[in-house]
Amino acid sequence: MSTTAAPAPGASRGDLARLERHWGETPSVRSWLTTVDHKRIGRRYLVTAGLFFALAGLSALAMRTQLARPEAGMLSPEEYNQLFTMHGTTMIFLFATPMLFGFGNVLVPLMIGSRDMAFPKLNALGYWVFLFSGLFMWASLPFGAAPNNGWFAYVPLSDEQHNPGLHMDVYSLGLLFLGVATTAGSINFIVTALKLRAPGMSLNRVPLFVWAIVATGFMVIFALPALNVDNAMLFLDRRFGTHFFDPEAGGNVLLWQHLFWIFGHPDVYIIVMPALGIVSAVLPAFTRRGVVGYPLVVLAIVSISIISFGVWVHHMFATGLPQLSYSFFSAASTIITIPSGIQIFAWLATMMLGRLVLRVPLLFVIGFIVTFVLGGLTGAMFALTAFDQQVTDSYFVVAHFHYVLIGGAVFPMLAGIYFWLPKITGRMYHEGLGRWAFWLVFVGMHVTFFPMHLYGLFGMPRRVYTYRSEAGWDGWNLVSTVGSYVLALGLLLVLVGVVHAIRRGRPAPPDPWGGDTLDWSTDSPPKPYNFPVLPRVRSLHPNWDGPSRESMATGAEPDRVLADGRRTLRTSELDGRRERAVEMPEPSFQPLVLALAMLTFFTALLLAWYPVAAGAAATVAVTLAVWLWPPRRPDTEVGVSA
Amino acid sequence: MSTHPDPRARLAGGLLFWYAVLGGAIAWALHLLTGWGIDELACAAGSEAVGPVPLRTALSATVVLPALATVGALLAATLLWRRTTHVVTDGEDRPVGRSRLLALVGIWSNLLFLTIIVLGGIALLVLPPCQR
Amino acid sequence: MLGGVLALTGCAGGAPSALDPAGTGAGRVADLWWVLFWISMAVFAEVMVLLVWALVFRRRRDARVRHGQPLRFVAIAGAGIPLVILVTVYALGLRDLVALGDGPGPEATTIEVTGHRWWWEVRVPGVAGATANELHIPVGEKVRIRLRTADVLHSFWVPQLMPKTDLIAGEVRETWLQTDRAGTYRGQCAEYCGTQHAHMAFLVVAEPRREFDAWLSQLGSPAARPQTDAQRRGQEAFEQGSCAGCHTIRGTGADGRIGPDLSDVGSRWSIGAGAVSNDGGHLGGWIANSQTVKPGNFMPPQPVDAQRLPDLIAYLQSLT
Amino acid sequence: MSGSMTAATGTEALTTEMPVGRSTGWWGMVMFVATEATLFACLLGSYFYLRFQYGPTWPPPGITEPTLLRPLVMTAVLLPSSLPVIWAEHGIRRGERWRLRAGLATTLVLGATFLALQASEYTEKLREFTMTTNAYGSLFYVITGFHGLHVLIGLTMISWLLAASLRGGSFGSHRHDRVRNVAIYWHFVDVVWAAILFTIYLSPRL
Amino acid sequence: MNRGLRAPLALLLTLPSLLAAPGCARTDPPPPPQVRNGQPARGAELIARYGCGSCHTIPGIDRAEGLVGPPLTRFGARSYVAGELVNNADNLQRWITDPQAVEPGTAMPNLGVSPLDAQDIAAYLHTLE
Repeated sequence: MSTTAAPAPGASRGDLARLERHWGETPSVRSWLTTVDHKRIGRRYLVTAGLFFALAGLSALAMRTQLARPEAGMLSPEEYNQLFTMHGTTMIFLFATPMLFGFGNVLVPLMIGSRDMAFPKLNALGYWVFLFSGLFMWASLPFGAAPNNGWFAYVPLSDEQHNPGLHMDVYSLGLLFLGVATTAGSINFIVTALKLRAPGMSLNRVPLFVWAIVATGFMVIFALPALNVDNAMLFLDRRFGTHFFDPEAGGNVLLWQHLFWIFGHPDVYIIVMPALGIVSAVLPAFTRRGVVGYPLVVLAIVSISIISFGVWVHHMFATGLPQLSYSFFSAASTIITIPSGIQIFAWLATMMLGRLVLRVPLLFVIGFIVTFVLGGLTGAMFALTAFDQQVTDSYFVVAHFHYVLIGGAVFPMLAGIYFWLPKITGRMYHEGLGRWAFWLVFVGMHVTFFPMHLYGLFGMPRRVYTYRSEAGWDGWNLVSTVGSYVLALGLLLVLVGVVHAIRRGRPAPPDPWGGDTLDWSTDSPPKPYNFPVLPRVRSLHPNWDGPSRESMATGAEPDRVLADGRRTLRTSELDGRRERAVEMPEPSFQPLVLALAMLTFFTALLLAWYPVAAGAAATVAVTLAVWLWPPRRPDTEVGVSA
Repeated sequence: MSTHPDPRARLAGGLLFWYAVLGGAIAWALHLLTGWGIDELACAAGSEAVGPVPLRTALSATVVLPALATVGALLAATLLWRRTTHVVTDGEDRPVGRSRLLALVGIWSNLLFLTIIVLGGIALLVLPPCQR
Repeated sequence: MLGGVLALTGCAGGAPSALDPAGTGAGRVADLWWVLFWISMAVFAEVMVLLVWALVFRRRRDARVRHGQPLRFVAIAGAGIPLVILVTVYALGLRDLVALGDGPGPEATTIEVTGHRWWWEVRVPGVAGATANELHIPVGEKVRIRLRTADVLHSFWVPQLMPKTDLIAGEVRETWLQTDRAGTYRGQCAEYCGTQHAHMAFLVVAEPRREFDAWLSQLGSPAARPQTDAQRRGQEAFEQGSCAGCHTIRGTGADGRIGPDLSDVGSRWSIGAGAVSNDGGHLGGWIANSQTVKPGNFMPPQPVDAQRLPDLIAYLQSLT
Repeated sequence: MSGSMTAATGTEALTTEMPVGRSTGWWGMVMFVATEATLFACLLGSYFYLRFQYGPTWPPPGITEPTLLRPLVMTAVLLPSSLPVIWAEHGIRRGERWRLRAGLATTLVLGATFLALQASEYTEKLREFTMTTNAYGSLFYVITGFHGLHVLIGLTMISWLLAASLRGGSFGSHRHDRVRNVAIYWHFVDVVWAAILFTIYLSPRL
Repeated sequence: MNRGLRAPLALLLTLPSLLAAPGCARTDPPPPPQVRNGQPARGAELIARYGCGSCHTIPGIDRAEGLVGPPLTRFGARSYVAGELVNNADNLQRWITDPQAVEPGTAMPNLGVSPLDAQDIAAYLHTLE
């Protein structure tokens, strides 16, 4: 285990004081509401997404309890239907993506050697919007008006005629609202990674996690509009009587499914991709070597993010479209397995050629490999139309996507939590607690979801609030329910571990694991300005590379300190050549005000207070105008020339 | 090797570079959208033809043309790979490494996309276009 | 994993298991499944061996960092071998897709199934009557099933006979069933369709052609006449009460088209599309207030005279 | 010819990044436009999906084919409105603030004219069919209306820019990021109109 | 670290058998009792089988939430059956077997419950204190 300390800052005492003055934030309510610091925002993302995870998890426990026995009466069908819809919607939209955006927010600037994201105020806006849209959706549950149509909300069941009430209005408006946050966050990640990399970090030196986040950003940019168009049409159909999905007036119900899955399948990778990036980030520290086959892993990330746009119809294999058109998608769905296979074997090779240090993050990575491979294998089966038609919409598919999403996203997230806890909080976690948590989560997960493959094959459809004993599914369901409690207990232990670390943990050194990326080259937790001296990167593993580390130490070129003002360096997109220093914005109330105005807008739309909605829209416009109003300055571009 | 290509050549080189990296992806996207769109919509309209062209011929075109474009991109990527094989990276100023990385990505991804298009073509051989 | 295999092969405990296929379509898919299953197990075993090997032989406390990019292993194990497997599997899948598309000829028996929230209406072209949640097919023949929906999306799934086909609003879909094994096969709606999606099951009864023809002729003929006084009173109550507004009983004054045709209700396997078994107690409770039996269904509670309830039960049970 | 071929396929040309110094704001706007363009692509894709599933007569019976005169006039107003923006942007790069103001004002007038024409078209069309008549009506009004909303947003941006430019010290020959970004957005709004013109007004005649 | 692994590994190895167990576990109902004291457990099963729950709300029976007849909550503490018979085992059994005979015109149908079954059902209902 490496115990290297952060390099001695190459900045003078005076520089440090000036950096502290420009970037430092004193704890206060005002600072809490106005901060634009990517680390604070990232932490909030993590905590808030964790809360939504708990809510969605408790919904799942309630459902599993109901299904423990046949014909149980604990939940009414209406309650069950709202719970499974909120479970899915929350896990996908309010937990998985925001959680990974939280990791991205904390880590991307640290890993690329920057002082913040490209658009820090937009970043703050993204968080507030995410928080408010999540509250917007969950606030409907106490009123019995929560979405109740499954997370993919197929029409015509979700239209006004078949589903009166506010349920699906909450869904469509909530997701449109949340879309603002996801889009803003994605653009921010892309631009940050393209323009704010430390000098010398050409594309072949970009950490895999950053590649993954950028690929995710691009997927969001091109996938989310389909969902937004879909939801806008649904809302118009429901509220204003348009006929996009009404077959009796020239509409088509399959249009919803096409648009939904054009978003929906890339979304699976939007969730899994950054999580795989976490795996690639965790492995080098615990195998004492870089990920084997870096170019191939990059290839996998790039090609998955592209191919994922061409597999959506495999969610519609049972809708009775021409078999030939299925086959085009079947081919893509089959081949998308290959880049995933490349990544798996790259990690395996890394472990086989490295020296394993079996700490909790690596345990979770191992759990991830076992689980994700199983999920991937069943996933490849779904690419075959004939087989898909047999098991889709059964518990087999429920088993499959929980293996993919828990295996492919939750395990890496947990690995990431243990891995970066010292960096984020400055405290070490308790190893024993972590091990217990791992084994409970791992065992609980498999006991819960493995049997679902079986009773899915045995004919149990998904989304049923109860079942008859005569169908012969009872025993398996009971096993699943027992497993779900074990899983919940394990996750509770993770929470206990985090709280324990924050309260009682040993102070963490800057680099407790001997990591290879720049985030381990600075303090734990990092100073508000991240790096006293911005690094000059000379290899793929800057923290393992003498010259890169020395570039942050004494004798550094003074133009990488940039202590007069909130400034960081801008570089070229491909080669990472230095271009100029850029000014970063100060903390501001504008993001919060803008998000509140949007919340008002969407709430007013939901409740049909249209004049209020118009007022809120005007407030949005005015806030934006003020936000972007050019400061009066002498006629020079902000910052200095490189 | 000329050390300072003129701007036109650099532009052409840049375009060739991106064709090598992304050509297969774009060709496949076109293949998928046209192939799927023509098949689903023509069959939904109950017709086995697109205008004067028989459906199967139209669909063959959506397979063959993108496949050829992908082969082209594959060749371009191979060229890029070869052009970056023996260049010594002098560390600071000429990070050929990232071009080489993208060349490798190009070769592999073009191969993947070619495979997908060819598999779609095989389906076209065995399935009647409108069979459900 | 071994336990899982054992569980898969043997005892699904009377479940309508896709791995206990009785039909041509499901049989194909079950065969495909076993191929996929063994391939998956082999791949999984390979990954596990490599993982365990690394865990056993590579756990050393040794902080020295290693470099180097051996691409060949990753390329062969991660891309080359999977490519061969996947192309094979894709070809197999294509073969079975062709087989599933090889439906019945134009002269084959056709049965029309319409999905409703939350029951299945079954009709046969050219036959006057209708029944619900139960369809018969002749053994050994390919039978065309024509699928429509009256409201939202549903999915027609008989795991032991044939993979799913969705019922799409505004469209007609077709699938087919074929089995060589006489018997009853449970099916269930597989596309979420609202409150009572859980209780939307049906039965497929495969029987020899002669019995199938008998079923057809019964489907076309009037319902059984009441025999006892109680049954006669029941029929009267049915026709004069609100029942007739929604339900049909062939050969009587009841000709409502909203709910299922009840001409053969006494012989059905369940009430409420698999919600409860079909016997006097459940029937009585269903008539008087079905909302507690299958909450959210579209039949309102019926204010039937207390004396008439036993009569209605007797009458409906006599309709076989 | 062969010389330039060799040059273009040489290592140097293939591997040199042309440093153009794009700002973070430029990338942000381009990404935003990319996601907006996808939005329109989905809308127009939906149009064709519904149109080809509908059957041989399109627009549906009872609705006449859209006339071309007014949309072509609208096109003639909107597409050239990008030129003053380009001219204004080039002007401010040279520090000529008057060109920025004049160019933006011209575009503002052209854009407002476009919206006025669209409003007059709506008053006419609404007598024939509305958003709730059938799916065609829904598509027509939602797609053109959504584009009209974008024009309105673009005009708001341009007015905002114009207002800012009336004050000294907002923009200059070395400070024009915001001008460039608004210009990108406006060009996008124009280009999308061309796609809409083709989809809504020209494609039913094909 | 080895020690840390052992227990979970054991857990992992027992996992498959845990998973394999429930598939085959389908028990048949016990043979009808010969003893002539009502058997509440069997009674509960019979209540579900005869569909009593479609009309009555009965604690302890799945999906017995009927609102057609009176709720049978705390039935064991009630005084009368059908408003006319004293609530004891024999009367309850009589009522369940043939309600129309006890009170002609009642909405409760004769479900053909055998006296033996009725005895067990009554036994269950009397456990509801």
